[in-house]
Amino acid sequence: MTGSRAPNYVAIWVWLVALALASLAAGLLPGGRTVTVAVVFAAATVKALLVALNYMHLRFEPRLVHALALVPLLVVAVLAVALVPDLVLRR
Amino acid sequence: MLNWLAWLPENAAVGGAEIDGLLRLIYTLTLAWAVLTLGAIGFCLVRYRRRPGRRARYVTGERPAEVAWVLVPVAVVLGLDLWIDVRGAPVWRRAKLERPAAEVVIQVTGRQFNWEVVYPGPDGRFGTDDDRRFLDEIHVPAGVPVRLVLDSRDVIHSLFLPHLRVKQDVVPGRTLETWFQATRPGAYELPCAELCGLGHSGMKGWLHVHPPEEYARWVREQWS
Amino acid sequence: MGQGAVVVTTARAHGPAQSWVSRVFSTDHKTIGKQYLALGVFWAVVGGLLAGAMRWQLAWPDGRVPGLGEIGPDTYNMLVTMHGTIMVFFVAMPILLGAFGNFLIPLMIGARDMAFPRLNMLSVWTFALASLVLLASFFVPGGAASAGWTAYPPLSARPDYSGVEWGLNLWILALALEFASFLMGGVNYLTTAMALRAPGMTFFRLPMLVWQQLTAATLFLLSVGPLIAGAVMLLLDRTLGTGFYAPELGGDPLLWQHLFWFFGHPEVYVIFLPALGIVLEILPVFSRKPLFAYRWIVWATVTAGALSFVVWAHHMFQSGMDPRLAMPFSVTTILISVPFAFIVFCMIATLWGGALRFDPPMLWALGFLTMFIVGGLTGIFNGSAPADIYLRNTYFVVAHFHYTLFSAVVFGGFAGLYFWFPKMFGRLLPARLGTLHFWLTLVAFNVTFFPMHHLGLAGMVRRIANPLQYDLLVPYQWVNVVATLGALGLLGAQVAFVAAVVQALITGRRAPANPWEANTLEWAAPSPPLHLNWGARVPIVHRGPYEYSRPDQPTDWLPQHAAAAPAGR
Amino acid sequence: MALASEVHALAGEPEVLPGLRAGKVAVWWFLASETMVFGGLIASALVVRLGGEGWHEASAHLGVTLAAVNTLILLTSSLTVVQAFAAAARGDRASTSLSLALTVAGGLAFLALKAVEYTTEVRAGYTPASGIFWSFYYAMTGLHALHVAAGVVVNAVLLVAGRLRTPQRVELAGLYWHFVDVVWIFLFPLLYLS
Repeated sequence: MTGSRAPNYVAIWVWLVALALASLAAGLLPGGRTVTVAVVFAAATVKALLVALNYMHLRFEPRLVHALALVPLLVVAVLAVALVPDLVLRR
Repeated sequence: MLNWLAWLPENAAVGGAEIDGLLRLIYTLTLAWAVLTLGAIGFCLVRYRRRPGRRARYVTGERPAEVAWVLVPVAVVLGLDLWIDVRGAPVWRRAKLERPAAEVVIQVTGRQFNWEVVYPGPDGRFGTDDDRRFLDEIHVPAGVPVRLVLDSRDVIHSLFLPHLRVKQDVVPGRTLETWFQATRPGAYELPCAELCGLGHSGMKGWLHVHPPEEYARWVREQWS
Repeated sequence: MGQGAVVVTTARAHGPAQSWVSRVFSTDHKTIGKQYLALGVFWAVVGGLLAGAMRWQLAWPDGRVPGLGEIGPDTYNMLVTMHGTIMVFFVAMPILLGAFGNFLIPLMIGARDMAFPRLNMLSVWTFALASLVLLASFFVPGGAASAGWTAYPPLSARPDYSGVEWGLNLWILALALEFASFLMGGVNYLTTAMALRAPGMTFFRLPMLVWQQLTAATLFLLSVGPLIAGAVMLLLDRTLGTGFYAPELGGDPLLWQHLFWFFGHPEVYVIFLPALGIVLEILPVFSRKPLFAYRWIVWATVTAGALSFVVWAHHMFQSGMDPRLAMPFSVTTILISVPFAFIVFCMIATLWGGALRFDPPMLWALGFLTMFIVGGLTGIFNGSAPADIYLRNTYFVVAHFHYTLFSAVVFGGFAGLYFWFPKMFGRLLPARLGTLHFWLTLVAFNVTFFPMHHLGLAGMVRRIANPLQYDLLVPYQWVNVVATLGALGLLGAQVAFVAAVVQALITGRRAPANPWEANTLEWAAPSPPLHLNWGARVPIVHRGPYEYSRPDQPTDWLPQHAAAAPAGR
Repeated sequence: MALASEVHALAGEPEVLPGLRAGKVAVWWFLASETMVFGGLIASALVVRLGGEGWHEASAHLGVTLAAVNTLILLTSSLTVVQAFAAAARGDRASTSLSLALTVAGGLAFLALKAVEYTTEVRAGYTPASGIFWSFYYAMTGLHALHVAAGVVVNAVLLVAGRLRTPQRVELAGLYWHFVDVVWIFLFPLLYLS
């Protein structure tokens, strides 16, 4: 591991479990489904970032690895947006 | 051999002239570019053949002055291409985005290997008992916009009217539309333009364009 | 940068005295390249014969196709589907990416082998397995796939619609294996080109072919995923009755078209760029002149690669897609023609002021250049949405993609074969036979495909087995006959190539290390290169690959590894 | 000139950049292609869901508890696999084996719960052909389960690998395992919680 200050894995784990439980409880929040969906996917994104940056050591990797991790997500986003007119709006 | 546009079936629709004009514009530009580039290559092949004692020029093309020789024609290519799109946008809008008010509306449904044609009948509504059904034949009056409501029962087919420059895929689960306004009476072939299985080859119908009075007589006959 | 004396563990390294096992199951990138070449050539013969049968049927619809007898429309659909699938996935990819990429990248960057030799071997054997599965799909009950190489659902999503059950299931499996194989190859190209370059081989001293292969591998990596997802969904629709593409179950047939063409368009660049790389390597050697604007071409290639992800819907203008999407995709399609126009003009600028020699590799490279210009220009017709209203799914489109893809695979591929045959097999190909092969192929190619523009404009629709069923095509049946004669001539012309290879391997003169006096590193190795390429020490690189006709040099070439000259860039 | 020795000692794995081993680039390249596959599948599911209806109602028939337990299992096995790597980096073979064993156990538990879940759903009459939600549910969780199974095999091989088990290989197996966890992090809310 290049970085000497390895992340505290157990602390990260605690956060992950907390966020998972929070997502489960999101259903009880007032404000109906849109709030629940927002909270649930926000929690998922944070969990994914925690795993990627700390457990997958992305924080310590050079830009090439960041590109290999990030570019596919952008390309998928392009595809998803372009699918909207036909699949979602269904003219 | 080189006059490509002469091979197009004679246009018989109002929108067709615009599409032919666009094809002619693109044809002229691309032919010019072909002559220029192939000519330049031909010139180089003759002029710069290897001759003993004469060395090639050491030109790397890294200096801006050298690259300009290439960037200028590229800019021209970009400009002409964008011009084609500028000329093409209204043609596309009229053909695919605008829906002219048409008093003749016909339902055409593709199925494995025929075109089912349904006329609404005098009450103007589909699904009523005065509808009339035909197979592989559409009758329309000349000089009047006609709207086709397109659907498919099984796989993707594609309604293609070469003489009227009309093509629109029909997709099961999606009600799509297209329109045309025929100018010349006659019988025009209607091939299916999307691979739809065993019977794709030979899956075709006929569009019969009648002069208005002859169409009126046909309507009376069908619904008398 | 790569360490000078890095040597690579090869599980079963083979030297002079080697059993056939270690030769077949070799992890040597040169052997793997030749294995890809052999598989690609096998499939080229099969694909070519299928095309011959199609053309025979189109010219004489009521006649008997030699070898197949009377063929019905279902058989014809199978021929169309398998011809397209084989030529794109089992001829173009293995030869242009697998053979040339594997053989040349390590040699051109001064490495001893790929970064992952075992993974490289796994990739060629996965491709061999894919070939077996595709071959098997011809002999299963119901015959091979017949829903087009694009396999649009619902036709492909329900066995009863196309009448083919196991043939199409195996077709999907074969493609999945082929994708896996080229993903494994792609990672090898990238890591090798970054990690194992010889000392002094900076990125901007890499030969252009390496840049093109890397871009192609990256395009493939980023574009194939969604189609794999689509293929999983299609296989589930066909076998478990799921409803991804079945409107009555809530699915949507257009979803497949988007996923397919999102992959499909980058895919045609994955095929085209390696061929372009070959020709960009050959033009400077036979013009004895530097490649014009090397760095600009690198950036143009990368730009075209990026743009290739936002043009796919020009395949779907009339497919029922939202018509408001058509104009943006028309514009992006126009934009992507700009970097390729730039590269074409740079190729012409390379010829200008050169000292041109017309050996077979140069002839094929010029064939590629001229035929691609025609193909690229007809692309402008199809890129304009309103023009596509008429041209979609007509033979005009068939003519277009043969002038682009066929010119890439055949003219680019033969240019590479004639150029590197001495290096690969240690023998010189006879120049006269090579030249004859070129002119026969060029003429037959144009006789076959140029008239298809006219057939398309006349309204001939794609994938029909019998043009005489259409009254508007009956007067043009003679054009179909001409195209068929051209196609038969095209098949016949390849006999000249077989003769050239046989003569070279049996009686041909042994090839020197550098028969063409070229600068790139692979010509510094013996022909054919020894195992691990470079003997004791890896070459040291002092300059770029295209230092031809430098005024301050006695000879008109200056190899990258030659030390004597004043330090170039 | 024939080379003297046939097998050449590997003078260290080639490095793509200073400190960046080619093996790690290869795994990230593989994860990029997997991101495209799952990305394509999830993007398709999202747009079809937004364009259709009945998705939320159909998802109500899923058992959230089992899936929630599975989420915790995968999160925990992400922890154990990164601890395995830390132990391997320290050269502590014993705790590396222990952590790897826990990871394999976590993977197997996930698959077991998934099998239970599938059987209850199928017995309740919900098969892949029961509608568009179920088609995507079985496709996405099925493909994910296959990847979990593959990960279990990889981790198990490393567990028993002996001297083949280097810190680098443990890290690379961990990268793949974390990716499988991240995919589930998004599948769980998409299918069960919204």
